[in-house]
Amino acid sequence: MSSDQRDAASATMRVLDEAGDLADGADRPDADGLLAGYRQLVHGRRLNELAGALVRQGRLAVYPSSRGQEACQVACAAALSEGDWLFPTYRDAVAIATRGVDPVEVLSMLKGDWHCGYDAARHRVAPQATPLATQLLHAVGVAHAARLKGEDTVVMALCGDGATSEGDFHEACNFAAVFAAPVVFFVQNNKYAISVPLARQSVAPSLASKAVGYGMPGVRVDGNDLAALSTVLGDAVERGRRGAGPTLVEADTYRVEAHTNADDATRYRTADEVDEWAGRDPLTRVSAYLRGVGVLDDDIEAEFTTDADRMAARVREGLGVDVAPDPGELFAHVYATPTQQLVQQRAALQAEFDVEEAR
Amino acid sequence: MSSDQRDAASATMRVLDEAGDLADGADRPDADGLLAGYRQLVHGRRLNELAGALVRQGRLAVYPSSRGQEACQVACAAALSEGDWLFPTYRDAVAIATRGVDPVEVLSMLKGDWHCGYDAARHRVAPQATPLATQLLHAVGVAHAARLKGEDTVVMALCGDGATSEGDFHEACNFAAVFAAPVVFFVQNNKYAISVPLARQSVAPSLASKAVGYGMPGVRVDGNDLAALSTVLGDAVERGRRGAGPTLVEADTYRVEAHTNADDATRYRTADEVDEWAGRDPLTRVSAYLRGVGVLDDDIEAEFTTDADRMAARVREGLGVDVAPDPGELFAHVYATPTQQLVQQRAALQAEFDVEEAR
Amino acid sequence: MTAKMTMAQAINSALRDAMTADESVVVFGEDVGPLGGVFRVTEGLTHDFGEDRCFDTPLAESGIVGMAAGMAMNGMRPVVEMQFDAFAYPAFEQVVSHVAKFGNRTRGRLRLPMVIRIPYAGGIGGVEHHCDSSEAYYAHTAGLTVLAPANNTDAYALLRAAIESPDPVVYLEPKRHYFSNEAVDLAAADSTIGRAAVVRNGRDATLIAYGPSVPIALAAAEEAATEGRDLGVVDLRSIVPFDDDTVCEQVKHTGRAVVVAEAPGFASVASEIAARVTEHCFHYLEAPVRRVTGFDIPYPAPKLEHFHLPDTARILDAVDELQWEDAL
Amino acid sequence: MTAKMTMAQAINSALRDAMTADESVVVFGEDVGPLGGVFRVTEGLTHDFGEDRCFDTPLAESGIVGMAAGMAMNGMRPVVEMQFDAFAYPAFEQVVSHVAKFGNRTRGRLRLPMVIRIPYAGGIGGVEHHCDSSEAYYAHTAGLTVLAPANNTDAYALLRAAIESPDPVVYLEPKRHYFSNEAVDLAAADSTIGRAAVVRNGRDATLIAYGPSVPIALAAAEEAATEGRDLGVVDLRSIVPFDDDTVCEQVKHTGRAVVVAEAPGFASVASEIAARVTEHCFHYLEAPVRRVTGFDIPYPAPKLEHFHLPDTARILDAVDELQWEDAL
Ligand SMILES: Cc1ncc(C[n+]2csc(CCOP(=O)(O)OP(=O)(O)O)c2C)c(N)n1
Ligand SMILES: Cc1ncc(C[n+]2csc(CCOP(=O)(O)OP(=O)(O)O)c2C)c(N)n1
Ligand SMILES: [Mg+2]
Ligand SMILES: [Mg+2]
Repeated sequence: MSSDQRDAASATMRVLDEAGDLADGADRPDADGLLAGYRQLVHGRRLNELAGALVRQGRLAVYPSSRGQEACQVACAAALSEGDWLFPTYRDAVAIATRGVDPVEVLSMLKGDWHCGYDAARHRVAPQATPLATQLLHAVGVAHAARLKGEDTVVMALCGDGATSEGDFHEACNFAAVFAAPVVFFVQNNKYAISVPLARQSVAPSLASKAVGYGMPGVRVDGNDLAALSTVLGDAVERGRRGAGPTLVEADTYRVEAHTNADDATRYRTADEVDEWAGRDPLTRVSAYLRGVGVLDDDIEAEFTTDADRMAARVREGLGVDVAPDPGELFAHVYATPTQQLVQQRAALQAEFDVEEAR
Repeated sequence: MSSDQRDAASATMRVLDEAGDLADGADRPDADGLLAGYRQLVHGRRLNELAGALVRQGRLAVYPSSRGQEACQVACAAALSEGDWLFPTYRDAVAIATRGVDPVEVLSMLKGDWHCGYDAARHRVAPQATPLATQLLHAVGVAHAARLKGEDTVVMALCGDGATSEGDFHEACNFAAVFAAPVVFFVQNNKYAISVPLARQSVAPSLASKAVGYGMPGVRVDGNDLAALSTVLGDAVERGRRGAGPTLVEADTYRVEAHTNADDATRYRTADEVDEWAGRDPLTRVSAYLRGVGVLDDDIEAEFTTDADRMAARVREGLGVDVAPDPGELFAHVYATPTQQLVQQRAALQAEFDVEEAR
Repeated sequence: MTAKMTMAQAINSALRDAMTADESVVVFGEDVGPLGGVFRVTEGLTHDFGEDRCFDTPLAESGIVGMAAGMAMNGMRPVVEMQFDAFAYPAFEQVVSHVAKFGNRTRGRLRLPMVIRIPYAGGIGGVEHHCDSSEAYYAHTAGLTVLAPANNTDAYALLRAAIESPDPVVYLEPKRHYFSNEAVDLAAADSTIGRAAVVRNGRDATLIAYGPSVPIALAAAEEAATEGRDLGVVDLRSIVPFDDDTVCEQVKHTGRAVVVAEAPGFASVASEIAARVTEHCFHYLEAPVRRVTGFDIPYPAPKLEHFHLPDTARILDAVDELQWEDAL
Repeated sequence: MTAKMTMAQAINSALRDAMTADESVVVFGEDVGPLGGVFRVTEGLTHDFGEDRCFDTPLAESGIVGMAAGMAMNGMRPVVEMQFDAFAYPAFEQVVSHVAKFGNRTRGRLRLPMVIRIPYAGGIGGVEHHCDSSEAYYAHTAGLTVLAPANNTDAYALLRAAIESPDPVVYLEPKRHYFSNEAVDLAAADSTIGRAAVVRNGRDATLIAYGPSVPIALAAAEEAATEGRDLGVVDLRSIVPFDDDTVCEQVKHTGRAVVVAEAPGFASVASEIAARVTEHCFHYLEAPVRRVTGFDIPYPAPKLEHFHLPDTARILDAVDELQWEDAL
């Protein structure tokens, strides 16, 4: 690896600037593709807003919002083909929905119904990982297995800036590099791990620069620039697909809301800082560009909004249906066939109900 | 960090070449210092040979030899002041002895007497770590505590090429960098982790290049060149001492013997490869240079050898003394004060002896 | 001087008082600095004691515990927070292979006086990985002291004792009680490590519990009383070392015992209690010691957790099964 | 077709036969490739099946187990080796939070058919970290199957069953028996997961053991016979799931039981056995179930391990204490 390549890991790749103008030296993005992406951004934003509202109304217990990060969410899902895999975290509901999983199923976890509400195998979307960085290793395993089987699957593995400090991040990057596994490690550097700012996480020139130590390419990209993200992630996926191994992509973005609704972000950051980033909204940038090139107008914008509202209404309704939890499920999935002990425990629990009913 | 600094992490720093001539552009090493180092090399080599012999004679259970790595062993210990700390692995007996710990105490662990035979606190030498990379975090803790207490302690933390793959290596480097802790991470890249060659461990341009991702300097040095090692490690220690934070140093060296006596290295590497490295012996290089500049002659060489023989005789004798193990020790150190349960268990064990004696 | 405070505040007070009393006490972990911890247990410590005494680390639990071990080697008394029980697992290697064994390894020359605080167990409707009862892993590991307070006074006193202990302590904070208000007399609080408390005397049977299960055991005893059965309750407080004397005295007295604990029962602390009580009190027992524990399943999703957790009904059912007919 | 082989060879045969029978079986870990593992258990596999089927990884246990989990998600059946028991701890997070829970998390849609092989327990004079008995950590973790063979036939058959299982299995190989030669009939070997074996019938008391403790229990029974006491021995083979039926049938028959295990006793599998046997057989028991286990200490240095490990004398002492006077 040349020092040029290594410096690339600290410069930030950009296609559109904050005003929606083409950045210096950037190629014009494909407007139709970008319009499709914009539609997904509108949907993603709507989903974030809806989930926030549902939390306030007590219909969801908690929601870690990706507001401000929607460009990352949309781009990483859109970069994948059907046979590829996505490994999301708790913050990546929008990416999962963009991949085509029903948001009702995605959010049902936060209703408290079960640990994962969608069919991870069918969608090739792993359950949203809570223990940080641990899922990156599974991503490597899925990718390596695909290679052994001769499939051209690529795996998109997501994590945050905080998660890069975990040992599993290191082991995953290293395994992927050594086995040339087709994984894209996509770090959404949103500047905070709950309350802990990036400076407490790393003093490296960039998170992408960590790629150097694994012998893989590292790229830093403007995380609020859908066009840049699409290019960078598209290239990385293509690289994996052709057998050239993993890539580490760092998106420079910002968590506009608190960690979750339960968090109080005013304790550790200023309103000014938040405002500054809110001004770099990933949606306005794309819409400004698309309007500028004449591909987006008020009618289309209204259509996207109506679509998104319809999606929101459907999700709200879907989440409104409360199914009584089945206690038998506690024991049903622990092993493929419940052990004798679990059968007995299930019977004991059932007996409690029978007694209650008899009362 | 500039790309120059990063490239430094892949170039290999050298002062003396394999023939013992001054390397291109290198400064002349201090001959007296080098002579003192040579004496320690002779001792270190002797200790490796002795331990190997003791294993063959059944007096030690096992010995992981640092033959071929003696320059690393000597240089890392010699770089430290009295108040500094050394965190060695199972392979670093020679470094520990160089630091001044009685080799009898060091090797007693391998006799099976106890897990650590020397007074770790008094010598400021941690017990030899077996679980790979785990001790690097302790090193960071010792260093950070020293900084908080206003002491100018530096900590030398050793590990092998294989250990750099562990999550704890990553966490330790990152913690040290973020807290600017005075730690020198000294990786003896001896090309193998038991049977696994470096290529299976990492595809990075060098192990020192991992420093980039932590935001600390990384230096690669010829690990069979005592003069180069002394300079590089001396600089790194000085950097830590003045509060400038940690450094990652990779020594390019080779494990000339098998992993331990229990290992059969012919299963995974060729005799040619071993021979090639045996030809780069760290001792001959220094002696050639010192003879060339007229500081070393046969008399001094003979004196060193006699000294080393005397040390070996003393160690052999010291290890010959067998103290009957005291079963009470099983319970004595688990807690500062044994729990009621341990007191009972000790009594039960004692009762077994009493019964046996009564028989 | 009694004051009303929550358990989070009682623990905060213990940290403050320990930091004031001893300069070598330092607090660190994830979000424990300016934020004051996700449960606000370390609230204000950075502000009041400075960044060197209470600080955030990079996000890595093995790193936190390993660094703490090193700081303890060098004369400090670190108190680290694992953000939730299940997030302590990445540190397991450090805890088991080093923290627990260092004093023994060095024949007592390098003991590690450190405390690992773990917000612990369930009952808060948390998503997966936020409700594990992990005490068995630690209790089985020789060299660790394992404490689990059940009330605010003990939470204060046991943490002070833990910080003063020359040995490493795993300190399990029943997170569902963090915000329960209780009158506490900090000055009078003195829990000794290794000493159980008889929190209710009873003649008919003994409930043995610790941490979050103690209030449930007490409630069950309350309920049993209305049905004419007189149950005693022992609060272990200290899982390791274990207070055989107090527990066995009660069990011998009543001849019947039920162990209550949230963790899955298999190879658990509850198993240990049942086994050792039986060993020590066999001829006093009118019935086998019963265990009321969580099922042998991963902690369930929020809407199902009430099926899993021991409650008063389940405890009283177990009491009913203690072969009272034999007593007639 | 009986053949003499060591346990290492029996396990090697199981791996070979499984790899031959099922293309999706892959073997990886530290030094398992060209070297054939530090105990030579994977000897020749890379040579015979190729680099893709048996390979070395970078040195990182969490990485190994985590990657295996991912490969299992994608249709393979990984069998990974942890080099020694204590070196599995860095993978604990992966094992507990993912491997054990993935099938449950996904309501069975993504089960992880994988095997974690662990050379296990002591008796080999190994230095620290090479002799841990870590079964309690796994047995307490719901979702794992935990197996511990005691002889070469079971070592073969149980590993075959483990690899075929749809659930993740922790497979504990008693390393002190790796090189014990025994006649094995591989074709006839059929151990079912969850089934204990009565390896010796006895009238007076039942010894319950697993893994490396079974031969010791058998030796103790042998010795007792010369003194006129008839001891039965049950070999659990499968710690989870636990075979209550077989164990309890024996204990009810003899009315007395001793559990033998190398691990420290506190909150251990031995505790579980004692507790559950007592629960199920209380009225048949003439004496409390005794546990003969390792002490509650870190595994000792080589010269001291014989003090720590259960031996026949200690087992027979425990048998002597089973209140035979009551039987008179
Ligand atoms: C192993 C582990 N430790 C701690 C936590 C608790 N926790 C949940 S989210 C979080 C912060 C993560 O920050 P980052 O990786 O930057 O992702 P973000 O939330 O910003 O998307 C923490 C500490 C966890 N989930 N897993
Ligand atoms: C956590 C852990 N995993 C596995 C081992 C077993 N083991 C001992 S030494 C070794 C190889 C280490 O290689 P390296 O770090 O290069 O050091 P070297 O032995 O070459 O000095 C292995 C795998 C261990 N000691 N600790
Ligand atoms: Mg973040
Ligand atoms: Mg090496």
